[in-house]
Amino acid sequence: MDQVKTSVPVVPKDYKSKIKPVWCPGCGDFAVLSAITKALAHLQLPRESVALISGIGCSSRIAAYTSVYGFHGVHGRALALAAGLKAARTDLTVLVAGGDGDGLSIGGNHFIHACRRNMNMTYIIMDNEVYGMTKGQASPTTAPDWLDSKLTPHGTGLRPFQPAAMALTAGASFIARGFTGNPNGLAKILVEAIEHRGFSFVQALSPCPTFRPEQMDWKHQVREFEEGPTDDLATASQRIHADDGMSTGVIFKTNYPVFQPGRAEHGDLDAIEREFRL
Amino acid sequence: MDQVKTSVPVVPKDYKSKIKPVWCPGCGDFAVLSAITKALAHLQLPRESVALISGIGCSSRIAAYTSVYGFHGVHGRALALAAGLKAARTDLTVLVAGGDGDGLSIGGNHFIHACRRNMNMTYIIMDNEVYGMTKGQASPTTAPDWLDSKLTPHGTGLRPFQPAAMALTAGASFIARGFTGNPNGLAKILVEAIEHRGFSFVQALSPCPTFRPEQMDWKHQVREFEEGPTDDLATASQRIHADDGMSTGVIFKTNYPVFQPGRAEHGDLDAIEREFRL
Amino acid sequence: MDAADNFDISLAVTGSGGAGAITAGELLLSVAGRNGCFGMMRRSFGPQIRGGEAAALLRISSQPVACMNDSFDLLLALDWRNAERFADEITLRPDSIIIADPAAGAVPQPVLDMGGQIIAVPLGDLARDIAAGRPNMVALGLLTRWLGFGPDEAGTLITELFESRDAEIASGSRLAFEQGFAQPLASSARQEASTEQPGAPRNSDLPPLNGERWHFHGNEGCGLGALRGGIRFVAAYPITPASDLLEWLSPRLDQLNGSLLQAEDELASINMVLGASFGGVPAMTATSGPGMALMLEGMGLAVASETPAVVINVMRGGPSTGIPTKSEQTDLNMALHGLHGDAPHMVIAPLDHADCIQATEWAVRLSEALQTLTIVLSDQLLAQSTVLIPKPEYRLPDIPPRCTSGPDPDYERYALTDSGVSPMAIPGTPMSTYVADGLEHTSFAKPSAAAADHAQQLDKRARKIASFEYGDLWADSRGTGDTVILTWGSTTAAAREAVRRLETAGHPVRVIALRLLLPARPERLAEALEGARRVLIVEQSHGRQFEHYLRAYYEIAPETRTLARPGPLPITPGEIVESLTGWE
Amino acid sequence: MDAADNFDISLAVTGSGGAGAITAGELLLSVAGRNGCFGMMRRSFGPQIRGGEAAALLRISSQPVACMNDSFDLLLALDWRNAERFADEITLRPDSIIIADPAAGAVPQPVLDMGGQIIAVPLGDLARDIAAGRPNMVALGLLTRWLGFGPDEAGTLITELFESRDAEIASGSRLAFEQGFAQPLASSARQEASTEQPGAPRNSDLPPLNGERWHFHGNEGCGLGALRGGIRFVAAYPITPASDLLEWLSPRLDQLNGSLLQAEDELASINMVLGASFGGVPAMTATSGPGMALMLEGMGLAVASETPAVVINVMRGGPSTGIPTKSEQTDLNMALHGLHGDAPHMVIAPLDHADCIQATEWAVRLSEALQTLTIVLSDQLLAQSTVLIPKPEYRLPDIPPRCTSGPDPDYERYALTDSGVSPMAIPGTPMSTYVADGLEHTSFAKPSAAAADHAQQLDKRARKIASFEYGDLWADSRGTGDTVILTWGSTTAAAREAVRRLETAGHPVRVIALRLLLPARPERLAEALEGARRVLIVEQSHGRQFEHYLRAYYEIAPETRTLARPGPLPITPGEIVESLTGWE
Ligand SMILES: Cc1ncc(C[n+]2csc(CCOP(=O)(O)OP(=O)(O)O)c2C)c(N)n1
Ligand SMILES: Cc1ncc(C[n+]2csc(CCOP(=O)(O)OP(=O)(O)O)c2C)c(N)n1
Ligand code: SF4
Ligand code: SF4
Ligand SMILES: [Mg+2]
Ligand SMILES: [Mg+2]
Repeated sequence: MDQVKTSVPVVPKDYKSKIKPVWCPGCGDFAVLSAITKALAHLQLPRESVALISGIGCSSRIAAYTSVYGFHGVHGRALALAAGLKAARTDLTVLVAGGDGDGLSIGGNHFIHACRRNMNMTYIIMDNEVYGMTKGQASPTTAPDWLDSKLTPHGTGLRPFQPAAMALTAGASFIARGFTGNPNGLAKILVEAIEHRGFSFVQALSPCPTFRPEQMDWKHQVREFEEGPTDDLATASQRIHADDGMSTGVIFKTNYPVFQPGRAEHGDLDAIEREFRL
Repeated sequence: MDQVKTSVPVVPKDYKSKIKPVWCPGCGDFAVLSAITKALAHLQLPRESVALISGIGCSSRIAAYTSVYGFHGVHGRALALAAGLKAARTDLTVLVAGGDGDGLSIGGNHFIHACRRNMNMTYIIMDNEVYGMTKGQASPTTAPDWLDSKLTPHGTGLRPFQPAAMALTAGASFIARGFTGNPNGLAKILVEAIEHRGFSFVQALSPCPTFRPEQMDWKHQVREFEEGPTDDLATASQRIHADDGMSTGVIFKTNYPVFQPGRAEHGDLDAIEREFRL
Repeated sequence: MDAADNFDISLAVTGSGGAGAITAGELLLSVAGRNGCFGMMRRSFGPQIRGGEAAALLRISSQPVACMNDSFDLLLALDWRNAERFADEITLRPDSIIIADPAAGAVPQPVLDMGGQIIAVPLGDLARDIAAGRPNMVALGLLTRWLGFGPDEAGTLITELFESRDAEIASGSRLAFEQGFAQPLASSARQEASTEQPGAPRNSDLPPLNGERWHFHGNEGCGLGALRGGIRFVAAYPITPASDLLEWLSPRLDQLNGSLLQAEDELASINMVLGASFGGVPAMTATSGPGMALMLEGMGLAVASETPAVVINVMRGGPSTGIPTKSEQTDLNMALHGLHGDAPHMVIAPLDHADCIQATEWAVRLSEALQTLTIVLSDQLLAQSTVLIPKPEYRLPDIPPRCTSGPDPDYERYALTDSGVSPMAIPGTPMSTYVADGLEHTSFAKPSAAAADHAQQLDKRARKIASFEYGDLWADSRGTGDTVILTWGSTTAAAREAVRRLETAGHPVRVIALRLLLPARPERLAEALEGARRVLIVEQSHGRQFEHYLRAYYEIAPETRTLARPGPLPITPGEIVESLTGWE
Repeated sequence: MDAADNFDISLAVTGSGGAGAITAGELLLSVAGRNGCFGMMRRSFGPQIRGGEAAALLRISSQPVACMNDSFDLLLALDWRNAERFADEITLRPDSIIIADPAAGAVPQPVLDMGGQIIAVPLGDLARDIAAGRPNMVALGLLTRWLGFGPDEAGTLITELFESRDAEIASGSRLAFEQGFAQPLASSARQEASTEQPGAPRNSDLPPLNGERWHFHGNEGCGLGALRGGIRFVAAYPITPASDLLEWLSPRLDQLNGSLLQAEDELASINMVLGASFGGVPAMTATSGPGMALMLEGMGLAVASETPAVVINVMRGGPSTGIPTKSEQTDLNMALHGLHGDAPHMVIAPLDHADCIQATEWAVRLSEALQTLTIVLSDQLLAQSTVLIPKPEYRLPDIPPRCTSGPDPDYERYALTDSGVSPMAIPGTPMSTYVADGLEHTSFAKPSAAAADHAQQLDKRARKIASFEYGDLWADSRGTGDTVILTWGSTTAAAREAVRRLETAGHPVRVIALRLLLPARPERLAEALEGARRVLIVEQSHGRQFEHYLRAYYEIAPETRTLARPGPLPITPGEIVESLTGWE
């Protein structure tokens, strides 16, 4: 695209828009926004070279709060929209962000297929183990015995998904977990994720004080993984399963082939039209 | 249901309908049909107590070829339909069958959520690594370098899903692989799967001689797993990943809590109506 | 209070997050109910997910009301933070009262612009010295008195509400209430609002004042209707504004030996519904526009496989994500025509809150009797506003239950009967096993692409719906005269009120509201339109969806006009009156 | 062959799996083309996935033809296995010829019942002694001669077809062909089929006979139109009968520096399309009924976010899975009205094979110019039948490309322009960053639930489509007279042929075929209907979807009738003629 000119902002806040977030006071999502802006500032990416794609949910509102290009699409389809964008525009840095409901419930199919497809983009699940936007229902990461949803008053009774394990099995080439209580740590992870070539998945533990007030306690439970990232699937799998889901850091990082559709083969429209001649 | 009376057929063919399959000569799906009827005969399940739910695809046509109740629904949604049926009718033996495209591409979200939900039913993916019904496109289990689809003439370039690994990570409590070249072996696996309490997943390698003629060679590649089933997730994961996808047998079997929605609480409609009174 | 004393007051209480405007409004409505009044309350919120500004919009009347009035008699602002957000929704007149705490700062310009007489009340100061006392309870006291109610009912209600949670809050709230109640305002509502007010309803064609009062929002109404109709399985995925319908149903299904399954998405919901229904259990889902869009393929399967299924769509502003928290009647097109192929089905819309119960029950019974899909079109306005009305009465005709088949060795699932309805075997029934199919099929459920099978099955699926005798519930007609308002769904209440006003002013007008949208009943409407000289179509849609539907399926009077306007603001009786009075 | 020699022959070749009926048919059509003729071929298959019975249904004419004829002059059966499956599709007359190998057994009753003169030819025996020689090639020889063509073209074509694969098959096929060619039939087509035949087309309003011949099926036509329109990204999920359109596009997009991405499902496809289009690359998907049902939510997002997107729906029999391999015009409802909310968009339908190219190109250009969704409604009949026609000529008006924005510090994505089209910034453009949204928004793309913003954005999205000048392509009108046939899509060709027949018989009739279905152009149709006394609506739908659409949006002549019939059999010119001749 010939219009791409550099106009590099220098500080994180240059990546913020003027729109005031609708988030509740204390929502973890504020820290995800700040981590993203920090990561972009660190990488000195021109605003116009970045696109942030999201679905629907409190967390998915994030796109409008940045000053990069963005698409606030429909519920659960952000990864698909992003794949189309990246397919058409390799030159852009494509980020995708949204909630645990958006990404793992309604969007579950696109999640596993995006992992498998391994296109060069970064996906952040802002995980609060609840549907915030619709006022507090259980998501696929909610514990089976969480009783505060009127929709499932006896708890879901279902074992929660482990997003990192799902990503690993489905074929993601970069997997990390961060925490909004440590926005600088999250920003560092995001920098690494964006720099990674391939599909990078970051689970950001992002408390919902409104519907999951008990998550305010996460700051006492979160710790860093003892080991650094591995490129061995079995090791990564073991680590994820041995963990309680509260350890942070980059877990897995490897070099799977990066997918980008299309290959510039020789041809032109006239030649194609000639095929129609008898 | 008070109409349930036993009328037990004694031989496998009693579980077949009079409808002639549309399948091509040599299609592996014939053997899946025969394995299912053998398993049902072995278990002596009354026809009216069994329901076979399927989606769309060559393989999904299987429902019409049995003499049990069935629903040949839409593409990719068989597991959801089956969950509704089982939720409403715990008394029925619910089987679900369909293709790799039906179950892992368009139906991927229901697959992972059905595994997680762990309702008491059996799901058979009739895996031919291709979309047969639509005349030969790549499915999520197709090798990246399969060049015979006009839709992806250079191959997909994507690492195939490992259905067993996906099921394991998503929470299935019974995972097995069978081969249509060994219908008795497959029938045995199906018996075990049906008897298992919880969500049992069986990947049936079922060649498509029409669009994947090279699969006729599978009979030389398939072998049995050396070890019997494990109930340890890490062990199962390792075995699946160490394998080339051609070993058969029951891989994983455990006792996760079985989900069944609803709990008979005390109440009646009049009492509910009284809530409307000021 | 004297029940014969006719009054009709609209008032709004606003406040920023946590100020308690909604709680005050809800209590006030209950106070009114305990005092023998009727009423209605809408809630309105700013964009913030939780803790943002909120407004309780109330109408309290000595006569049953079913819609909001055009303007407000009183606005009480607990504070002014972001209050301009509600300027759209709270229309004031020069004679309206604005109650504000001077300590909350100046009245914002958009509010001032509407006129209204400002009365300063130090709500904050009055609450300050009361432990756990809050200005919203002071406001409640003030308004209770202004409305001419005594203090006792409110005291009891406050105790009921808070005592189980926190005794200190309960007593603080009571004290704050009393502080407010002790403040006489310059004027009282009983004097201000007389029967001459244009909004005041009349006794004519309204239920009697006495007797049981029901207090519910439309989502609860639809939920109750579903249960009465026999729904015992629900699968659904949360979505505004249908979530509270689902949340209401979940524990109650448990109580009735049924169940609710939270699905991973809407594609799953609708297919789960089909599975349960195939299993013999009447089943339903509820959603809103975007969710129903995802269900259409599964809904087509219900039609083709002849599996009973009910889908409630609680409409919100569209297109796309649109305005999720506000009402609009714009999913009509999709409900009528969103299915691919020739897919005859039923579409039913409740006409007001009471009808949420009746129409939904009817929808369930029809779906079961005709073994097909029925869509119920509710909307956010019905769903999330609360009414206080006389106990509803129903006139549901007898409808046969699902026609099932016993054991039958020659069972023919899609048999070509006269009625088009074929006995359905429920799994568990010996010998009658069959495979339900979305592929075209023979009468024996065998897949078939033959022209004759296709024609016969299309015929039977259309016939069973077209030939059914729906009785009088297909529409509701009120009033007289050669001018007719044609409407549907939640705009009905505003249209009825407009008709009453016009009648009072000596202009008789009829309102015909269609409850049964599909199948269309052109002969019935032609009868109902007998003598109509002109027709005003009223709908809440920018694209005139209802008008196009009417043109497609009916013959309407030669002279027609359309009052079509999008959301988010509800269509008011005044707008309708204006459309008619300007037409000569 | 002399081009002035008018003839028009319909013939069918059937056979069981592997018998090669389709190959023989395809070669015969090419032979006809090389001999300066025109023609068309449909393929029909039994239910078996592969290797089941197949029929090649051909029409070969000295004049361009665009639809199949009512009946067949000749049926050649390579064998009779399951041949009754095609009895519906192959109507014979008492004077038709049935060629059969006596060794293949008796002619089945359903075929005998239609009449026809049986000629026994030992196809099997004639091929037996030729290595790699097969009866279908014998049949090809027989038919080539019967049609009055010389043997050379066929010989060359056989060589071209087989040589690259297998030299023995090539020479065996040639020899078998020659064996067949050596068999004179009692009569020849040139004598049988004269210009007096009702089906024979006339020179009037048809392109000239000479010049370039094009040979393609409708799916290829739509594909070419899409590429000409500028589509460079396609995301899609396979579905019958759209898969071959996608398979045709995939390598060609590669050649044009574009790409095709096979999606995991249709929900992904449509959202991928939006992503690519947001990125500045014209993008499209193709699907059929059930797939489009799944895309509707995403399509609504295209409308609300004003992202150009094209969706081709190659219609098949519905509802639900229906009859996937056969044609019907029953996704019209869904295309017009399937989106939730008020979601104005465009719907365009090609009228014949040549128009597949033009209409699709037009759709793409409109979608780009107006930054919204355009649906193209093709169908299985167009998509999977092959035509041999004169090189198509287009009359596409100039349409501006997508209006983009340069760097702009005050960029206003959804600015309220007169045209309703707002300049769109493409990612990469400095300063003009914005976030596209499906939530209602201000002109600056900020989420908003305000009534004014909603009204303004609804207005602009409607205005840009309503006020655009579409020129003459909105419909195609032919013929004269006060009787008018109103139709759309693939039934147009049959209607036009009916009009030619009626004209020949001295009954002038007009046919107006709508290419632009949304936005409706009521003023234009009123003009076009000037002088119409009565109107026959023709559509392939059981539910009369087109008729209801016409009633909803247009004023039609007072006297109207409808010829509405479902698939799977195409509507024929004869059926239309009959509807009109019976109407007095
Ligand atoms: C198709 C569709 N279904 C349902 C919804 C309603 N909905 C909006 S956001 C949401 C879930 C939000 O949860 P999550 O993605 O975890 O985000 P959070 O609000 O917790 O950040 C749902 C169910 C919708 N907008 N669209
Ligand atoms: C919504 C929808 N999309 C696409 C299709 C077309 N379709 C039918 S079957 C099929 C895939 C079949 O593959 P698989 O599930 O592997 O079954 P197989 O035919 O190989 O047994 C597809 C894409 C459809 N019927 N419905
Ligand atoms: S509801 Fe929860 S997730 Fe949503 S904004 Fe509030 S705190 Fe954040
Ligand atoms: S196409 Fe393949 S999968 Fe389908 S019936 Fe034929 S052999 Fe079986
Ligand atoms: Mg969440
Ligand atoms: Mg397959």
